[in-house]
Amino acid sequence: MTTSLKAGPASLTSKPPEAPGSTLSLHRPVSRHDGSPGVAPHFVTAAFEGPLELLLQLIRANRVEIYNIPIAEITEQYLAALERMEDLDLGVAGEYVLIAATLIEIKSRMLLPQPQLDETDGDAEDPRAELVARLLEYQQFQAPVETLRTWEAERRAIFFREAMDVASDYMLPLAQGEVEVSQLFQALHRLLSDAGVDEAPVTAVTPRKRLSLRMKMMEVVRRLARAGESGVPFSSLFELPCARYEIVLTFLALLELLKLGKARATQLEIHDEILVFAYSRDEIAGVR
Amino acid sequence: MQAALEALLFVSGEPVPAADLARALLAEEHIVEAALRELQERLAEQEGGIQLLRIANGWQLATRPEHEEVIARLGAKAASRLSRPALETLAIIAYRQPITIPEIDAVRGTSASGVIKTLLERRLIVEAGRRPTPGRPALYTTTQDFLHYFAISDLSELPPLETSPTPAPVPAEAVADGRAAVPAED
Amino acid sequence: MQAALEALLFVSGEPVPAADLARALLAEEHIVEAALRELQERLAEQEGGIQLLRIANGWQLATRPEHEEVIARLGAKAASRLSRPALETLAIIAYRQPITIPEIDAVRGTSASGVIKTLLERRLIVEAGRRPTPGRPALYTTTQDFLHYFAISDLSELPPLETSPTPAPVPAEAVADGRAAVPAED
Repeated sequence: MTTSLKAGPASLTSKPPEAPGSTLSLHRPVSRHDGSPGVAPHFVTAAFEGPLELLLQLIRANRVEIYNIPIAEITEQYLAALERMEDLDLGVAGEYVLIAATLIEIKSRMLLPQPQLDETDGDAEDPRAELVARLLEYQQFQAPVETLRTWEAERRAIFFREAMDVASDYMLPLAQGEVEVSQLFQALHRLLSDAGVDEAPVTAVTPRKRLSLRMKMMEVVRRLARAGESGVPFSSLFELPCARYEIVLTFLALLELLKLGKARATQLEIHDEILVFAYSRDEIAGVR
Repeated sequence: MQAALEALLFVSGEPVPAADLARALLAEEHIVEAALRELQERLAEQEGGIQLLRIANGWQLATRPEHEEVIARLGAKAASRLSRPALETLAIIAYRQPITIPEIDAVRGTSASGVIKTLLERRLIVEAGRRPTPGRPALYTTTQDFLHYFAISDLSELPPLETSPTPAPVPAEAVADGRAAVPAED
Repeated sequence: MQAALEALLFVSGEPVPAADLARALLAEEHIVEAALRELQERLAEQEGGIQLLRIANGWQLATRPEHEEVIARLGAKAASRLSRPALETLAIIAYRQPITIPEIDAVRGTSASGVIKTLLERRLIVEAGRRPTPGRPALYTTTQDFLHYFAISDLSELPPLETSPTPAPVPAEAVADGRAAVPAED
């Protein structure tokens, strides 16, 4: 950005104040204090980040407390910064004018003789209080911004790798209706309702799911093998709560294992728990 | 277990929660957590090319920062840095989420809508419902990608805000001081 | 040099020729070759999760074979999630169906054909006729499985789009048609 400034007074008349409550106009001439430390061009840069940022920078540059803003001084510097933005043809957005109007209003209220102190009267408040509260609220995010900036820089120094494609070797379509499934279906229904899933999709989901079915089958076979003679209760094959997809996948894996004769299921009574057994430990390797 | 963990983390291109690793390893989560910490230490001591980070609610391998330059020379691309208004908006969302655009604007004193678009595109924030007030303004929250972008594990790592988050009423003494100071002005 | 090599190989997902590594390291190729062999030995002795392979005229880090099973178990979970491009493409199809690949590409600004293949394989979308325009491009719609995957009962449950970008919003009948086309799935 160029730092050369046009000479001569500029005015903000092209941007009328937008504050509806303000009776003050920005036509009010602003005395230029050339060389004043508060209006160096770098505040114009700061101003791009918003009117509150500009105000905070002016307050910092003047080494004054937010709680105790020398309002006349700051107002003057603020308006001068806005003028320079205009001079540089940067345009001054409405929100800057809004804060300018607020500043001017506060300044004029502070110049007025203080009304008689009356505790029932709202006028007892410092005219700057609201602006101070806003500045404080805004300011508290400045430290986190610096933290984020540091983290961003640190993070940019490290690199991650893309996921490797490990999902290529499973396509195991299940032919529909080849296995007698009615009892298992009931069990699945129970399971789905336990998982808080509506029952409708069960039939619709069964045909041909194939994602990572082989892996699920390996997992189930391994569990069955570990359980040995005692078998695995059907419902404990599912770790609830889990995604419907997991349930369906496990279910399909079991169906496929039954079909391939690598597992068998028994049930004594119609509503009893189904027990699932591995047919043989030697079969584990055969799944792949 | 450490070796298997390293292999698992190597193939996955995103942070993996310890629970997922435990499931893959058929091991208990606290054992996996301990092994992860050991692996993290081993890699740190070794000062090799990679490190193990706790990031975005999971664990992920990454290069060590001292290799940045070399990697950049190989042609790794990095996303552009966030502007200050973007960082500021992001900070406000991070601390106040879920939050609406008008609420963000009120804090910043300037319009955030352009910045919001950038943050949404970069998936650092998402829309998460709407406030049930007139106009039903959209609510925004930070994402997993936000955590990942700043390489932190969760939001609790953000530094505490220094002053109270709600617009603090100006302390009585300050107001009094302020008034006392008035005559000193021009 | 070994550490930097490890970092370089870590970030690149494909075999890297020694010459490229040498360029990134500003070192001579025979020195890099020697360092690569040392790294290879170190990784082998360490019996960690990864190994250094010399393949296709390049060098690449890979997991050691003994971890295959564990990785497969983790992969089972990862595979059940859709990648971001896949989700994006799916969202476009869901809201704009029936839609052709060129139309999807136009919205995303990048080629969707690889992603389309994945979505077809996972039966989240199906081909449903062709557009009667030159080239007769295939039209895609979402399926029943799509609804299940997202646990919604019909397309009307998709959250409404906020703005209406260039392609006109799908008229209700078109959506209905799209749904009607689903039973065509084998």
